[in-house]
Amino acid sequence: MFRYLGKRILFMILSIFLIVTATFFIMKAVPGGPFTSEKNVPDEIKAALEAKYGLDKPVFQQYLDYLKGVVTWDLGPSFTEKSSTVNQIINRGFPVSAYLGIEALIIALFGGIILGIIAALKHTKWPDFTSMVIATIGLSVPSFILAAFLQYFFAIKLGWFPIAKWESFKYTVLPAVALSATPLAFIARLIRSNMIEVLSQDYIKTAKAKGLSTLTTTVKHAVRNALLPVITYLGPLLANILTGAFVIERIFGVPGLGREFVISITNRDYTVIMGTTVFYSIILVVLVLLVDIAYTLVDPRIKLGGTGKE
Amino acid sequence: MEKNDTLLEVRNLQKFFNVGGNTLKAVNNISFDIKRGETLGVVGESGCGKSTAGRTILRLYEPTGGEVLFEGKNILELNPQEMKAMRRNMQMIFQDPYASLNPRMTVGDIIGEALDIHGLASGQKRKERIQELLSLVSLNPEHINRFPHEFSGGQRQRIGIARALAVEPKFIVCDEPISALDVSVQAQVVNLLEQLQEKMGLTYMFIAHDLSMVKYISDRVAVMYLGKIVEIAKSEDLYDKPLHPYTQALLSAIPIPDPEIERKRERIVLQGDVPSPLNPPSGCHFRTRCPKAMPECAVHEPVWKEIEPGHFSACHLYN
Amino acid sequence: MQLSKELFEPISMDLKQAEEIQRPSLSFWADVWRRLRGNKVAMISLAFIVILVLCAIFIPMFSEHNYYSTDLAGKNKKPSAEHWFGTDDLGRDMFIRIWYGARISLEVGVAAALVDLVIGVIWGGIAGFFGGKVDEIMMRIADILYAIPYLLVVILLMVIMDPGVVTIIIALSITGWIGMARIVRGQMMLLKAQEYVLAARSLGANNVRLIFKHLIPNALGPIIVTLSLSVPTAIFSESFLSFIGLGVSAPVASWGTMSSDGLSAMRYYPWRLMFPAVFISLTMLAFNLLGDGIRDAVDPRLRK
Amino acid sequence: MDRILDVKDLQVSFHTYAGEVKAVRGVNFHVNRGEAVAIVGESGSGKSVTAQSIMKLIPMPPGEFKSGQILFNGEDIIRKSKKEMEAIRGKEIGMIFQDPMTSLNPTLTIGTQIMEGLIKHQKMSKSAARERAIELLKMVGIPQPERRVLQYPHEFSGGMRQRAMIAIALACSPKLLIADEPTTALDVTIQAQILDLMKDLQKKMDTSIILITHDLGVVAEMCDRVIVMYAGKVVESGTVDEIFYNPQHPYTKGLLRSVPRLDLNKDEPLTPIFGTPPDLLRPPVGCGFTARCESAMRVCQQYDPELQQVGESHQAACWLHHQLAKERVKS
Amino acid sequence: GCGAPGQSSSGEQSQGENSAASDSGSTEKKVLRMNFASEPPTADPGLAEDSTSGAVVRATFEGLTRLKDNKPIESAAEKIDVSEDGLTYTFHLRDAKWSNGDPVTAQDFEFAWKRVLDPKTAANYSYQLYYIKNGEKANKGEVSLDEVGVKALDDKTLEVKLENPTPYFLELTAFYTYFPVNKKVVESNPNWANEASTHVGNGPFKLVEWEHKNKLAIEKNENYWDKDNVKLDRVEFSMVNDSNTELQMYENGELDWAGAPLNSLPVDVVPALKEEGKVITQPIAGTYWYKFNTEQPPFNNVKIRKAFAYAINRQAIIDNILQLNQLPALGAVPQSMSLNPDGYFKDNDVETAKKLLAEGMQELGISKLPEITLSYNTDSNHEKIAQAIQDQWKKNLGVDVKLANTEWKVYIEDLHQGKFQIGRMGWLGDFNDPINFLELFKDKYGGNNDTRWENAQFKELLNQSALEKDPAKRKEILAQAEKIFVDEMPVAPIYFYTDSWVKQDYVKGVQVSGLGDIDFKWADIEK
Ligand SMILES: Nc1ncnc2c1ncn2[C@@H]1O[C@H](COP(=O)(O)OP(=O)(O)OP(=O)(O)O)[C@@H](O)[C@H]1O
Ligand SMILES: Nc1ncnc2c1ncn2[C@@H]1O[C@H](COP(=O)(O)OP(=O)(O)OP(=O)(O)O)[C@@H](O)[C@H]1O
Ligand SMILES: [Mg+2]
Ligand SMILES: [Mg+2]
Repeated sequence: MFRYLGKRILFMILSIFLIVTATFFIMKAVPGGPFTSEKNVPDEIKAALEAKYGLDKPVFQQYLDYLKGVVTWDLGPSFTEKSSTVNQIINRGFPVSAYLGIEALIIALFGGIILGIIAALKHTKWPDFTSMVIATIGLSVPSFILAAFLQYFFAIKLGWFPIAKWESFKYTVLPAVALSATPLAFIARLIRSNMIEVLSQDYIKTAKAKGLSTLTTTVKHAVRNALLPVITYLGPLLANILTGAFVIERIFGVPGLGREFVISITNRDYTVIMGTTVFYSIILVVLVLLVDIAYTLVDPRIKLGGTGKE
Repeated sequence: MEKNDTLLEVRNLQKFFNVGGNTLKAVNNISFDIKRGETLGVVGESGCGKSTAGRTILRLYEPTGGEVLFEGKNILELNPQEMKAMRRNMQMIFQDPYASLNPRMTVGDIIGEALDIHGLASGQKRKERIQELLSLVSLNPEHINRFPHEFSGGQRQRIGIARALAVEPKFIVCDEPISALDVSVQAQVVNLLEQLQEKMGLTYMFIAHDLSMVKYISDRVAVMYLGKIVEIAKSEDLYDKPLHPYTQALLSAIPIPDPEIERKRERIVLQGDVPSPLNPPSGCHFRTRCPKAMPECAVHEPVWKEIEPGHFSACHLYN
Repeated sequence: MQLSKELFEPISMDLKQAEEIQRPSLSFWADVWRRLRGNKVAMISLAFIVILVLCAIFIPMFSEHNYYSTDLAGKNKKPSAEHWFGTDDLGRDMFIRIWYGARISLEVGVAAALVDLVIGVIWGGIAGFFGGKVDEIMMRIADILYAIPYLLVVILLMVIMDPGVVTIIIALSITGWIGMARIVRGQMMLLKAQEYVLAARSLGANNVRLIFKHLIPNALGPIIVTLSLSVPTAIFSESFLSFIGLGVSAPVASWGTMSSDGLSAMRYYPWRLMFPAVFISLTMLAFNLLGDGIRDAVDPRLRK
Repeated sequence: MDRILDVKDLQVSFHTYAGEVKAVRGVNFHVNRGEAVAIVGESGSGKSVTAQSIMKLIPMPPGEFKSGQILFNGEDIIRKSKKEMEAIRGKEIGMIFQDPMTSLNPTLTIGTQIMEGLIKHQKMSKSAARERAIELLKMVGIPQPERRVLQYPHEFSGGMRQRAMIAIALACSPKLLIADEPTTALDVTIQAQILDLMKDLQKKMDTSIILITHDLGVVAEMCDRVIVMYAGKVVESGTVDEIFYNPQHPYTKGLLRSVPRLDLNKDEPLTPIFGTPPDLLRPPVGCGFTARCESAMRVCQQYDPELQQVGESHQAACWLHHQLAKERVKS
Repeated sequence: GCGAPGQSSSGEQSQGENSAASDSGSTEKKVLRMNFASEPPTADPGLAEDSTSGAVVRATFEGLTRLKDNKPIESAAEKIDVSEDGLTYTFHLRDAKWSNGDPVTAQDFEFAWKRVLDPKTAANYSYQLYYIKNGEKANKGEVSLDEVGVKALDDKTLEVKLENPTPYFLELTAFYTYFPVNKKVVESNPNWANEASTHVGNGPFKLVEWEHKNKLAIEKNENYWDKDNVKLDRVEFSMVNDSNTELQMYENGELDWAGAPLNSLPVDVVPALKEEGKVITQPIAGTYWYKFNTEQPPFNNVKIRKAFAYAINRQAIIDNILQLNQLPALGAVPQSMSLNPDGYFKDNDVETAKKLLAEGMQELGISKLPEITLSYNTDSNHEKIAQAIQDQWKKNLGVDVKLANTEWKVYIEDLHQGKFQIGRMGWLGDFNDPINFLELFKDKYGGNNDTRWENAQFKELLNQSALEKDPAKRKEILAQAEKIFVDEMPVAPIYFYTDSWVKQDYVKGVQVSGLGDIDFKWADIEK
């Protein structure tokens, strides 16, 4: 168990290292730098700026410096936002994204599970069809269109929620709903197919043969087992959803990390690009590990490392 | 038929698997010979390593140790080219008539694949040969373009046999070829195998856990338990006078389709389950379930020896 | 019941007849097609897709309008007999632009799916087939690729390559195949332990033969399902790339570009958003539902 | 004798994409109190469908009861409501399935799975149910039951799981136990243990058993009476002795001849039944066995024979028992 | 977690109660609600280089002068003396205080300017101070900072020496790079400008709340010398990037202002807004143009360049695409500082264009134009204009032009490296003088030229203008230069920018300068 964890963590570190390395060099290969701007500044100023941020050093040296920064978790200053360091940007943006993400995740899980179960229990009947159409629409409508519609109907027409900004709970509802649409649809479909599969398993027959009611059978025996595969899906989903969704954050003016990530790339804000990438990959690998651990807690059949599971 | 010259010799064959960092000794030091034209039955409980042994002998698994001599040549030392040629000599028939035929290939392609791989026939000749093989296993040659799922279990098993026969092998490992079939059709396959053996002088290693069928078809029978062979004997000898307590228990456990006999029968019901092969008991692996276990059994591994002529066993009772 | 004596004459047993297969011969795919045909939703989706493709091919050929001619005075016109879907902000006919957009979106969708298919299947196939270290390394590479900021890679790509559909397709293929690779890998792991693979091996089949004759054909079901879902994913991603400004170059417009253009006009010229958005959504819906249908049709558990 | 179960003209169909599969086409049999009845027959002959019909566990759709009655203690199960069925399942009738690996829920402890029925039917408290679960595990011969109730199915071996399944099925002391191939997936030595256990429990608890199996050896060991099914119909039924020593239907005869006996000589070939059973999507007009039958007659192709008394408790459905056939054989 | 909205870490903000009060008692408090499209990158005037930071800095600092109705008026300076040769300015400061109570001194100005010029500061906009003697040299590290021509003669007197007589210097002193910073504060805390709590300014407002990425608020500065003229109590800025969302918030009454200069109005809604008579439009000093790569055929030929420029129907584009009363650009210098209000050529002069094209092609000795690509950076407006012009060129000249869009930074690099044929660019004036526009094209390899066009006469005229003290004569010289420029047509001007916005009727007095700078000093809410 500990050996397994140790190995996993070693792998995680290696992965993060490779991600950081690849990102760093791709970033350097992309034309335009943080100080490229419409109004071309004189070369001397540019040189001074580069010297200030250490960009005059050889690329490899910069890379080493950066790695050092990552290890000490000092990700450097932002190039475009002179008032912030990358650490501050992450510290500010992540809680917002995470708050929104968790809210969206809750909506997605509840909605998805309920839709999926209804669909599976009424397999091939109209409730199945209806839930799947709802779910598929969730997958079919691009999120920016969905967001615009939500704003239009719930904020402008009905006035139930504010259009944008990030102040109190009611400001979070629309973006969370918009953000949850895709995972909700995905979870609903996943649950449906798992449920259908689980419902055809022998142990469901066993449960029925014991005289358990349909409700008990569904809740206690079927849903539980149908949920297991959803957990595997949760790792990357959580990582994506927690680190923010650019389009949604932009449309709803949410000061989250997703916006940061995209804007930093268009600004070539090197330190922010690297910082957010490192942060994202850490979240990703850690969550994937946590999900694996959670899986072993929920599914008694699986032991950590016992089967050499990847 | 000459049954005295040895076709296949297995010496100290080992196959270990690595399971999550632990070593699983699926086949642990087994040795035996098979003579030309003979059928060696292999019985034992699920997981005791029968299939692994068969597959390792055919070098479908790379063995961990030991040697397999086919007509005196150690096949474990062959290079890929030689091995490919060697495969024409030795074939396998599988347990599951559903899983062993590629569902996306026609019967013709399944059987013809052997011809293609070894370049044995092509074009019209290929088709004729396939149809000949189909007839040989009493299938309708017109079914050459059908898909496996259109056949019943027994028919599929015959397709599997035709595939094995396509390369004209001398030796066939039959890995539980009838376990998955209905009783009523098992006899079809067994009869077919017998006929083919007669006609073509085939040598079989016949793996099964149905002891009555093994007895019926085999000349000699090997009994395996947890990766080891515990007893080998001529099949009548083994059934008449089993030496190893495990063999005795196994034989007594077979339900006999005769109510009279069943009513009178005394049986040895073994206690407990087969231990995990990952962590087998010390000494004699069987001692944990053995009704005749002695203190010594926990300490030493019993030695393999010929207790009666042609009747080998590994048990401390015969020391 | 009156039974005559003659009825009780023995008849000779014809072994061949007993062995005869009564059902008509159906290959796996014919069988799948038959089941799919029984699925109304999937068939409607398929019909929709076919009609869409035909329209995308033929309508632009025979239309009096074209997708690039601007008519600034006639901009933002409501749908009418002249312009069925109205006009856009440069006075171009939306109807014809939708069908040109369909070409782009479908091209992107199908081509990206095909590239995904090739890379994903080969990558996943090799990883799954060989397993062990090879698998470990290949899947780690996929994971890492997944975590590298996509946008950065896309920008780099746009620099290296000329803008256009091809670039978008390549951009989409950078990470799009990972899902496919995972699926194929899983399938390979499952299938390579199948006895028919072992059987082929015992006949002396080499790895190439095993992979391409035995494993991949048997993984085709899940592959096709994944494929039918990666078409909408590609269309979707293309619209995202367009939204953040990396789409095809004007005046060609994909549905994604058109709907993000129309977004700000939603309240005043709703048709400019509605048509492309509805087409994107319906197409995605159709591919998704078709994918579901195929999934049901190839699922062996439902086959019996 | 007192009949606990009486199945009359049961017909069950499945509606599939390819058409209607007539899985059970008019099955008649009964089970007496305290008796062990075997149902044997080829794969696909409708054994499991019959068994699951008794529990009303056939999924509907695609399944459908076409006609017939299943009288359990004189009451027709087919007419029972969902609620009434829930009260019967597990309490009056217990069931064991073939594959012990898949018929236990992998995410619940063995204890919980045994307790569920007890809590539902006997209105036991949780702790009482746990006590009883431990007792049951002990009864089916699982060592250290206190520890085992807390374990999950994957921590059990196949034989132990099947024992646990038996414990679940017998938890509420049902009057009838349906065992659908309870030992097929097990090794011979484990099979012997389980059969021993079942015989033992049957005596102790005085349950009636319906044992479904392929294995004629198991039948000979366990059962009082045998019902032979073929292509969705009962073709012969009788006591074990009648069936084994005096089979009346060609199918039964073939079945018995195709299994090797330990005393059989290697030189005598086995006698298989050739051919395959009919496709139940297109059930044959006459007797389903005609195409594979050595003594087939013209009538067999046109009319389906009905079950007919051929001995005291012995019935067979074969035209050979028709007066005219007998006359022909004589002459 | 702390990400929960509403739980902003406002503990450090002393004005927390104030803002709460302003929500409830809005009858007394005058609060203006604005939106920034994005987080202001900085609140430090020396480092500011964009309009968002500019808005914050202009509200929280006070330069020597401040623009009112586009004229510089004395602000921190009470009196300004200019020497005869126009090279020495002496500023007499009025008694004023920083928001923390410190007096504003001439040393603060000297410190601030030298800080900007210090290469170690690496201020992007340091070139704004190159008009000061030795400013450029000091910034490039060629001379020491002590030699820069700015000096505090005493606490209240600042003497500035210039390189050249610069007629627009007073205007420059209203620009934020020339703003003072509190020397003590800056020296004691290098991060002083990052948070509201440590930010110190001398402007009409002080920074009271800065929840990064989410909102920023300024409140009236009680220490401001002219506080009686400051009517607003508070300005709140949200940070919603999406201009559609912004407008919707405005329409929902959540904002008092939407559109320029802090963001833009979504074009599609403009007609409707205009119909309601709500849109306010004001020209600003900026030109939108297409640059030709004059080193590559066919645009190495003047006639072909002209042909392309003449064949554009600017008015149609303005009326139908831009829709915000922009002016067709028929010269390089925007209207607000125009040298020739009538322009140098005719809009949509198709006939001439055709003729010129034919002639040009003949001169080049070609019968068919090579493939031509029009590049622009990815943006829906640029794209629309490009498509319209593409179609116009096709219809008017029969030329097929390919469009290519690229991501912004890549685009700039390409343009600066001459990897283009026709490329879109815009120039927004830094200060209100034509030289700012003409200077761009002075040197072939000048940082912002891109066209690789150079003209000796043009260059000479610009040099002359720098030495010319008489404004009228200088204007004359510059007009000559512009004429040469337009004759040579290295760029095809398209239109002059305007700023357009909508605001609630009760918002009064917000100044938007000719450069598009927003100033809240005189703003008021009259409900
Ligand atoms: N590829 C493999 N990797 C790891 N372990 C394996 C592998 N193949 C077989 N084993 C293990 O080796 C042991 C012997 O397996 P094998 O299949 O040879 O048994 P068997 O006697 O054929 O059983 P059965 O009667 O069930 O077919 C088992 O414990 C099995 O789990
Ligand atoms: N859910 C179902 N849908 C469609 N057909 C079914 C279904 N369940 C059973 N059948 C069909 O009913 C027939 C009888 O099946 P049943 O399971 O009763 O056979 P069996 O005698 O138990 O066979 P086995 O020995 O293989 O278990 C078969 O042809 C089978 O295909
Ligand atoms: Mg095996
Ligand atoms: Mg069954």
